Amino acid sequence: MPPKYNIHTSPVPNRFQSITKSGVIAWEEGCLKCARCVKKECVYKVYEKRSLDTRQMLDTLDSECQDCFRCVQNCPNRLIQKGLNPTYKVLGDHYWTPEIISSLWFQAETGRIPVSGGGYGGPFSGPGFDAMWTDMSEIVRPTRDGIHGREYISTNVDLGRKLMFLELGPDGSIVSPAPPLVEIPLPVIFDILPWSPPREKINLSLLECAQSLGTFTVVRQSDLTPDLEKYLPHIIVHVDGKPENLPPELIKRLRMIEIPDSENVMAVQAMLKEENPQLVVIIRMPLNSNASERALQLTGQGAEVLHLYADEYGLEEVDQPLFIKERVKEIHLRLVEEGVRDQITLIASGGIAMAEHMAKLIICGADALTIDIPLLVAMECRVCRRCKEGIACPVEIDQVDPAWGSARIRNLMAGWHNQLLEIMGAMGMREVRRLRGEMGRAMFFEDLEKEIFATMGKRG
Amino acid sequence: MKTDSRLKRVLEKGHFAVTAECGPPKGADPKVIKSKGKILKGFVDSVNVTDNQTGVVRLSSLAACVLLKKEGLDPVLQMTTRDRNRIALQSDILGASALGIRNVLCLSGDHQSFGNQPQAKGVFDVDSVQLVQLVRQMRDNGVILGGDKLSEPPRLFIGAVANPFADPFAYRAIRLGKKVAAGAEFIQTQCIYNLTRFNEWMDKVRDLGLDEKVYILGGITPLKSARMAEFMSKQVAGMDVPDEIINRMKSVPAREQRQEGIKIAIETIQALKEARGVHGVHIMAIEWEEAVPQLIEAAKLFPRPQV
Amino acid sequence: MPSEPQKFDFPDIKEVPSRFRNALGRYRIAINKSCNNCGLCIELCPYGVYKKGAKWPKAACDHFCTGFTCSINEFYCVNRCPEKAITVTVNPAFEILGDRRWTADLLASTWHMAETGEIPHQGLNYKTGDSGGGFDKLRFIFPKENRGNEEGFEDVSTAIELNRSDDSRPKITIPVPFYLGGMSFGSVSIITMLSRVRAAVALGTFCCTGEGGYPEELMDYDDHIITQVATGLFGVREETIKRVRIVEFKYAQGAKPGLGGHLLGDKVTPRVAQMREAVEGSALFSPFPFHSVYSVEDHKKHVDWIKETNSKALVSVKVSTPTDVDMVTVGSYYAGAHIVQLDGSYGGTGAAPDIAKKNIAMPIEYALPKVHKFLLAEGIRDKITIIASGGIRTAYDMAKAIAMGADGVCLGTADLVALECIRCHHCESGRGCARGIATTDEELTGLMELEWGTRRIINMYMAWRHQLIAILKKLGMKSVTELVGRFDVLAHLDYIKQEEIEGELERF
Amino acid sequence: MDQKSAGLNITIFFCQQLDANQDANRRVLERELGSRIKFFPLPCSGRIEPLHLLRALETGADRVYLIICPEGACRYREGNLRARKRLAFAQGLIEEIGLEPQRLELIQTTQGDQLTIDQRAHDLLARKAAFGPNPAKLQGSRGQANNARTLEPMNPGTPDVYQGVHYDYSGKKTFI
Amino acid sequence: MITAERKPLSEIKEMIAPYKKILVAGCGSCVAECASGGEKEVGLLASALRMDAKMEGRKIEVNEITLDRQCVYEFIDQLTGLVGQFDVILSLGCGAGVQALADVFAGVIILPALNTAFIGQTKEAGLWIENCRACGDCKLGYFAAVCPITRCAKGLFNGPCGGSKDGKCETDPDAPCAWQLIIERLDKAGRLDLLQNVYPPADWSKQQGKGPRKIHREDQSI
Repeated sequence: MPPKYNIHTSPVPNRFQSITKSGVIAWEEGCLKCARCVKKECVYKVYEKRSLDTRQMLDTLDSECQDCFRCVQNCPNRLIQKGLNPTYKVLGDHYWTPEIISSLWFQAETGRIPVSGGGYGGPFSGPGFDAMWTDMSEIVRPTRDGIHGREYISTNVDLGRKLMFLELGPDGSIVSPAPPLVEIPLPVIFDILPWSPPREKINLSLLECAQSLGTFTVVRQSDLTPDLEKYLPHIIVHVDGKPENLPPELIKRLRMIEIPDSENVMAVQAMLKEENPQLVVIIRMPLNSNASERALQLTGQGAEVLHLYADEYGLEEVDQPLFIKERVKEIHLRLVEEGVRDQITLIASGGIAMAEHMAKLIICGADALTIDIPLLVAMECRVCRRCKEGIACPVEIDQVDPAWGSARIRNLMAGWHNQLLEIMGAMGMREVRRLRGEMGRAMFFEDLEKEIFATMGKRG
Repeated sequence: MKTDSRLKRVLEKGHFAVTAECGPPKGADPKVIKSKGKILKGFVDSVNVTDNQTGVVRLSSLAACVLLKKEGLDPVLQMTTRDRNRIALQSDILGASALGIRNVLCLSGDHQSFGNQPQAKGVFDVDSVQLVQLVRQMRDNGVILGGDKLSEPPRLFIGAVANPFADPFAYRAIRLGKKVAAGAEFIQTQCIYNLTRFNEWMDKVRDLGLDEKVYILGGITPLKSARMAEFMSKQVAGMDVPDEIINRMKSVPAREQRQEGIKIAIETIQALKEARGVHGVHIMAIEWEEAVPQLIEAAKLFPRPQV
Repeated sequence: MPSEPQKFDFPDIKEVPSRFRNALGRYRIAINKSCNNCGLCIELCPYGVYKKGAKWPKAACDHFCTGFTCSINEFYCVNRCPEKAITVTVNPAFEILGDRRWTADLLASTWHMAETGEIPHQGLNYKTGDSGGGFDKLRFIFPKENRGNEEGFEDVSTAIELNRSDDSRPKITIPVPFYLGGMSFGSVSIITMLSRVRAAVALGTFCCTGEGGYPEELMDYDDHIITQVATGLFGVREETIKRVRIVEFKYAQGAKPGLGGHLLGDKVTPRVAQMREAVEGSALFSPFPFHSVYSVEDHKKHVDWIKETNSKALVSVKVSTPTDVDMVTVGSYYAGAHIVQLDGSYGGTGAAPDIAKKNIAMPIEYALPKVHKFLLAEGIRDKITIIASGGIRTAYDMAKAIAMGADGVCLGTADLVALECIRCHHCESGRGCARGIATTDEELTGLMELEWGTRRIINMYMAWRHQLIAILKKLGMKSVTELVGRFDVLAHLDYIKQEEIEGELERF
Repeated sequence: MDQKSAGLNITIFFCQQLDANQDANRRVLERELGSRIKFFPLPCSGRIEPLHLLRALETGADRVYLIICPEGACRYREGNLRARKRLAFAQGLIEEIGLEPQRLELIQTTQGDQLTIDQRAHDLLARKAAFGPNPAKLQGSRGQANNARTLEPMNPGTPDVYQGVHYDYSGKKTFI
Repeated sequence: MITAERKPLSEIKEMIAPYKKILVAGCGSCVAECASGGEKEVGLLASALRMDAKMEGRKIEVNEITLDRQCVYEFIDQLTGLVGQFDVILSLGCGAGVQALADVFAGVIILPALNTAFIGQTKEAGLWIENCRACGDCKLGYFAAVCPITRCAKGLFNGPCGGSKDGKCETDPDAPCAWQLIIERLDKAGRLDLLQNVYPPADWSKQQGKGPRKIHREDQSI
């Protein structure tokens, strides 16, 4: 039995009121102050807890209300109305939707996975990750470890190059030394943030959390400061300057390092590995139409880990971009076809906003992935990108206490981990390593539509 | 038995009674009352002395009545329930009787908010109807409220007021009946300008047979000017000055308006004399007492009968 | 064809207004202070929006208001009010009510049907939601000649047969092509449960107990109850299996396919605990799957066990929709099931992880044709009853599901909406449903009355039946059984254009 | 001197129905003026309460504007009417403490003008600075966090779950 | 319910001038209904007082609390343990609330921030009208449930007086004449006969007894 991996959670309150979908539009004038006032009968005690946050001029009525409408429907003078909160509507953007952001807030605050009653209320399908369903097991293909075995479902992944076979010397000894592998307990790494307010405290939050989870945070070489030293075992240094400038003693103490793809990237890898043979080198390369070719090439040249990145919307930074899941699928299948898939580790990033994206991207062929914006959202970011424009962060993320920040991210990761277990549990799988590339255990919108609906309405 | 109240005697004898009003001064000088009494003496059967009218502090009605009595007039003591509770009211009634006052007019009084003491606490312990009843009980049964016996009952001719012009109109005659039932013996009405309405009211009064149970004195106030007519129409509570009267006042030049006012008053008095069930007039020449003799002569109500 | 049912006496409609003081509708009416209490509005409005109030008229039923479209009528109150005291505005609540699947329109129209038993007149879309796919993009193609009049409604049969096998077990015909799905005692209140059961009795159909035991209050209705044997076996006893005419195996549920059932500790009250033979206050998990079923053969043993225990009962198997849903169905048939219930992923009334509801298993709209075609190819389609569930919200969904290959449907959420569920999605939290439907909290349970609940559900389904018959008539069908598998009467808006079809596309 | 160059702190409450793109539009000014300008979008100006206005002044605004919809255009029928009355009420209150009531000002927009929120704010900033800094504000700077929960400042029953650096990770798992 | 209005700020300021630590205590019942002493009004007054002190360069601390009801000991308990931290409690309760606080916290200075007005009815949003004087001897039965003591400016039992015009009172052209209402309603009820009764003077002893009135019910006290 492998040891159980379990992320402990504990509620971490918001510093700011969160923005919710509906708002109370209460006309106080004319209140009859009924003895049995609907406000007093609120099941959620929303009105009793009422207060005003003057930084945001936000009433707690809005963030605490669960929309049961009893007060709206029972107020004899019809003084309480509820309406759409326009601020919610403009939260985030078309991809980082208000629903995603508020779900991430909820997970970061409570450490619980979003559970709701009353069935699914969302759209039938959608673009990107929404055009895909995962499979489940039932009667003809049951699982051996259902929900109760879920603690024993492994979410560990290995990062590094794997040998396809062992080379043995004439005497039977192994001549090809196994390349270094780094094992992380869940397939998530914290990436460089695409934008953020000043990040001294933010970086500390990420590192503190990565350390407690047993995973890594990618930190730019230029952001490395002496006070981060104690986190070195959980830092992936992203070499954004000259690799020669990296102090050798630093390289020796690192477990992983990331270098941008370039013509001489293999030479840089060699140089780094010479300094520290136990170092796992990640090559960060953009997703585009050449990516599968390049991935194949780098695999052939001995690359260990490829970090395939798309933009914050999961799109390639080219004119006619493909969505990350399609390109990763293509790369994975190409490497499978060439018979080299298992030699290399693929990390994917860009547009991963929900736990389900993690599972789906792994099904499409990634071994692990990195996340960025959700980390900020865990710290109450509203994805307004004001910081990017040089405006002060409305929720003061630059001021967070690293202990608070890391606890929030930890909660979020616990939520994601548990949701990954849900998906795998339903599929009857015990290893996230086995989930990788299992496209046969998924259903794709395009295929199903073609099979079912496109033929309808025809006679016979 | 010959009563001390001249007014009562006049009415009982079936004469058309004439009373006038006398407002006490805003000061302690008795001469003002005396001179007003002198003007009116011989022209009227009784003189009403107002009780801090419109809530303005004036020389007390009781004191003024005594002064007039001394001048040989028959005063009517007006008593409002606004300023005194039942203890004070009953005590003053006894005092008035002892001082030889023989007429009392019971009314609730203008609201204190109109006068120069708007912060005063309005007493209104009893209302006008209750006051009538209370005086009647004191006089006829010799008891005060609660039933305590008086050693000597007061002797008073008991009056009340009626306003045929206030709303709700339909109820006005009923209310008069109520005052009669409470014990009122004579009634003085609000100033009459709208004869039509007054007659309507009188019809109802007659229907109820009240004209045979109580003496009704129509209120007359000669207008001094068109401005006064307008003011009374708009600003004075319970007053009904029809437009035609105002227009008539306006139609004459300013210096002739007083005369026109007198004319209107005379015409009204003539009309009242004709009306069945009207037993006299009550002339309220506000701060214009000198007009009263002229008016009474012109209305052919002079000389007053000897009773 | 089902055996000719004896003429079933459907219940009457009796108006059952909202439990709450102010029903929610699309429009709100305000009467301002200038109202002179003339009462004209009360006289004018044919929809009964206005009622006499203590002092002034009240727009007590403004959920019946047809809004601005009414302005063409001479009885339009806003124009006619002599004091111009009436204003009509869009209810701001309407923009936040509901979700993509159960839109505000659908909620309001379901409430309307539950209140009046009639099709809503307010211009609400009572046929489809806004999910952007599946049922919401499917439309009936009606032949051009109009058969939509009200004549001969009673000649159209809506009955279906539940036992289509050749075994010796009883035939069970239900006069409507649906029964009510399992909602356990614990997940919903006893009042909710009884309201559903009693409505099922009135409609001559069935209601499933769900996986929370068989409360004794239900005993009077044994003949209309399907009892559920689920993975947790909560409350399952031999005598409960013997009492009923249909026993249902629940392998999975569409809202959380591949996951077990789950009742949070808060909802495990003493009564619930006793019923489930569990400990008060502790969360209850049903495992997934049956720990004794790892193959079709194991499955058959299960079915045999039930058949042994109750020699007259039909066996239903409730499954979700994995990629190989067709194989699962065939497997169930060979294991001896009479009914296979395919539970798609949009239903579910209890708590489920969002990730499961959204992502796991395929929508019912895909699963039905897949299964239907496969069974046809296997030559066993007419030996088994296929019941679709999981996201059937309207009479139109029901008809579409049947046209896509189901014999009938199984319903749950719609009942709760009839009971004024507002779909706040908080059934699972705290004391449970704030509106007293999905709760075991005594105080909250007290928010609803049994007779009220029963009537609301009956009213809604009577309105559904009416709509179903209208659809069948327009299609020229005499029985709902003719509709099964008729893909040709359906079109998907994304793939078929109006000009490409013979007939007319259903509007909305 | 105009209000902008006078360095005044401006707070603007506004009805969000006026500018669908308010969040983007107002950024020009937020970038330029930092914490000197604060925007509080309201779902309806009827959501404003006198307390909001007072607290805005108390926490550092020199001038507070409330921008409301044109007459008769309120999405919620009478929100803007109520907003007007509430502002007047707050004005009365600050006048009583000797603060210029004009520091709170109602701006009613006119039917048909298509101004964005930043354009409106620009106009307000360009107005002559009739007042100096607000003598009643409690903090000098308003960039600072102010956690005051004004309606219920004393709630001894709420434990501070987040205390300093140490978390209690031993709490029982709260999965679903 | 009992209505009240906030005192002018100048009067409140003068009262609290000597004190530094002030607790503004609202009441969630009657005075909340008439929007003079509820949670919101507490917030507004506290905010205004803080700003005022700041403007005058005084350092004061103003805290806020709103009790469910100030006139009941069980609710006043919400203050127990808090009062000691303050120099003064500024009560936004009615007169009963202020006195109840003072009764419990003897030795603490309790100041009234409201002027208690009357017992009345919420006529419409923002309009409260007095309709009961608590005379202790209710005669509404004779007067078609319109209280002449409260609603007639002169308290006439045998009205209306001569000042009633167009259904309005002579003292206030906006105020309905109570007697007009009485007559109309008696008419509707077919009880105009009641108008002919001469009602005796009221028994004021039930209102102005000896000192504060009290009701003592044996059956209600254990």
